[in-house]
Amino acid sequence: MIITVQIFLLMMVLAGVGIILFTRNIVHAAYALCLTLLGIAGVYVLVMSELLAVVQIMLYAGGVVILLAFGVMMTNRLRGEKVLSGSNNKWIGRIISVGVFAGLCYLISISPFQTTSVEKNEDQIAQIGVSFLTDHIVAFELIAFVLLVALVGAAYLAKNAADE
Amino acid sequence: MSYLGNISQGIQTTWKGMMLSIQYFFQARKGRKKESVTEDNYFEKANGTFTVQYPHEQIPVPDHGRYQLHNEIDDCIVCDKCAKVCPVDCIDIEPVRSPEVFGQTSDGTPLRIHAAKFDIDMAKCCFCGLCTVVCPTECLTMTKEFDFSTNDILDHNFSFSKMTDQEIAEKKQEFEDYQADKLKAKPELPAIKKESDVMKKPAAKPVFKPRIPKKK
Amino acid sequence: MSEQMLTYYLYLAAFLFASGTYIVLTRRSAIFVLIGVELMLNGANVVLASFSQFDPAMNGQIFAIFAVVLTVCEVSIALAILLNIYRKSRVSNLDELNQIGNT
Amino acid sequence: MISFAFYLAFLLIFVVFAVYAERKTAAFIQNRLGPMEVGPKGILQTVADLLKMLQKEDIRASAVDIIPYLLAPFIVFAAVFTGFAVLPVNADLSGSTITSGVFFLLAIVSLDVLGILMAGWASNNKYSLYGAMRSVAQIISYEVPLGLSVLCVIIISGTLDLHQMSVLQSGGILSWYIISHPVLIIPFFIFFISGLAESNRTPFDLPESESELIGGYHTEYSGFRWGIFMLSEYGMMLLLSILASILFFGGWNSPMEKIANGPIWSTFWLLSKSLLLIFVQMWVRWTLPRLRVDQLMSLSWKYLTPISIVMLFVCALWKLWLIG
Repeated sequence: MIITVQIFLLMMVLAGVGIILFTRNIVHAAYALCLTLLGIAGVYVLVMSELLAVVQIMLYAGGVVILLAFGVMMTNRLRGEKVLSGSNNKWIGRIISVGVFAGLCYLISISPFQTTSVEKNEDQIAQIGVSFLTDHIVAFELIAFVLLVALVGAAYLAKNAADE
Repeated sequence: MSYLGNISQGIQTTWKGMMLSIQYFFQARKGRKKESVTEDNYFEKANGTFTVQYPHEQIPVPDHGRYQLHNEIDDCIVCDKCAKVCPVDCIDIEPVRSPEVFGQTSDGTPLRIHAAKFDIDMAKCCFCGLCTVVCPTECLTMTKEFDFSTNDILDHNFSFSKMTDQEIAEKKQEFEDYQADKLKAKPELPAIKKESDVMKKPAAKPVFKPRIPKKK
Repeated sequence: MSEQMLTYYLYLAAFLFASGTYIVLTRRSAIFVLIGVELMLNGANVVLASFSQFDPAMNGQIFAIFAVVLTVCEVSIALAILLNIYRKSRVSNLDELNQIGNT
Repeated sequence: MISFAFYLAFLLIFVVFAVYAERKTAAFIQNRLGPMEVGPKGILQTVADLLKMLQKEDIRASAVDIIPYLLAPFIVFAAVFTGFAVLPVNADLSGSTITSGVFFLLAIVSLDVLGILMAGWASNNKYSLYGAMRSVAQIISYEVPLGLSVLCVIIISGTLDLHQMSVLQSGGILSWYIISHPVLIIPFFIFFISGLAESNRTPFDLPESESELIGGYHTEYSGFRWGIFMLSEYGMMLLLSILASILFFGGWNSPMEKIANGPIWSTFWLLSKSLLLIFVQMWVRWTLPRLRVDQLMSLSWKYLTPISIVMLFVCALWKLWLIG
């Protein structure tokens, strides 16, 4: 049962990444990114990070939709312009990325990971909530502040753009 | 307007609108009565559903409604007045004269002309009712019948003549024979001078050329 | 969960990271570059989450949640800046952005 | 799995009769009779429409972006229908048992805007694209007050699981949250208004406003694919109504404490509560006129969001001092 789910999620992620790698169409790439992110959310569920999976769906779906909307706006589909975009430095990029992948795989394969079995935590969300407000309170408050600043900043930047 | 004032106004107006529409929703239990336009309260029935399920039920039509034309062909003296007055020429009459009076209409007018063809094309009719006004025997009337839609536009041409082709030919022949008899009986009248000889040549055209002032 | 399974997830994370690198390095459009950055961050998050399952305090998952929230902030700000640039100079490809000022 | 099958069958039957109910409600509010011809009192009119729709040709304009165009209706429907996975049906059928129930629901339902944007963009039609862009702006804006008003209930109940939330409200009408915790009345109205906006219903139907955008994002769709969009819209209505009745009106609990409590009765109570809310949605639709775009945004950001933040604070205080 679980192997089916794993293969399905792997196919989702690979298909998404494959489309992003090979398409020239920005909007298609954004849809493929969404597919990839949903697949990764499934992976999070498989590694017992349910809350992270839901956060991933909620925030990234919203984020990707905004990305799409901006992509459409910036490429001016309404005026009939193309939404295609090219690439350059292809060979250097290929060499570097394949090198990165090979290096990471090598490191993973030689690393001696020790896994311990932890019993499944039933009330994971409550525990995360408690640790947000105890162990990670500084990070939590900082994130809240950064979110506020980002909101105000994005609104301000977009307002300036609209005045133009 | 203040912020809280906006909110309270929004709530109040929404509430008012919602209450108004739910009243109509419950009033829909009552249906409209099938009353004629002549009833006194005809225009005061905004409450309850207003729909008339037309083919199944109808509002009564007043007796003097101006809808489909009907010709009572037995009373028609084929005077052609209706065809002449019709503004859209929707009446097509082909008369066949008869040698003698062959009947009487219901109001006592003698019948002298057969109607070989009395077609009213309701597709052209503009429902003005002038033909019914001029009809001397009041045989041409407008009826209450308003639903005469058809699949073929030619079906809108109503034919009122009852005569068959054979009868028409017979009557025509009869009248021609009568004319021939008449001609034989009377000596031929002297021919009238032809009109073209009488007519003068038209006067010369006025020679006038409007002058166009030159532009400076 | 065995070590074998864990390494599979890590390979997946490595693949995501490498593809993100390729997209960031080669694509000309700014939006594509943002997509690549997202892929790289997701690779990192997969690593964090897959290690977090062996941690009773779930620090990895909490860190990944913070990372996701920060990424969304980053994307929104980046897109607002890109929109500003595009409105000003009609350029959405990064290699054409070679001027400072209003031209 | 059983709740999934139940909701799929129920959704399909519901849509057939909801369209009929919508038309009849509209007709009665407007002093008309509505559909009367097919079947007794026109009750089979939707069935006839459905049959007509299934036989229609699947028209694809030549300039569409074909793969997103074909996929979009199914993405919208999948996003909406996945939300049903976590809804409980009655005390024994609890739906999918994930601990982050209502959070998951809100997250997955917000994906339907992706399908709408896909449809609007792929149609290659400026009306569709305008509709889709409006839809994105609207749904993202109204998710904020929606989420905050749900958060008020979560603070009071202390759980994200919808089944658990229903269990907590058992015991007669007095223990329903909206009555036992009157502080939730304002969050309920905020939830309802935002829910209307989320499901693109009048007065927030700018994405598909017929009179301006000739149908918005589904202008270019016909036949079965268009039907899927309609199905998703009604599915969204049903989803939000069931969610509202679980969050605020006790879910599958009977109004009387001891009477009518069996599994069938529970299902009946849940569905009748949500169908009543759906009637209110239809009633609103045929009463209020459509908002302007700027009014839509100011309603969300200037009114609903601040009020829901204040209510969140009030609910937290209520929880601290009165419940403890």
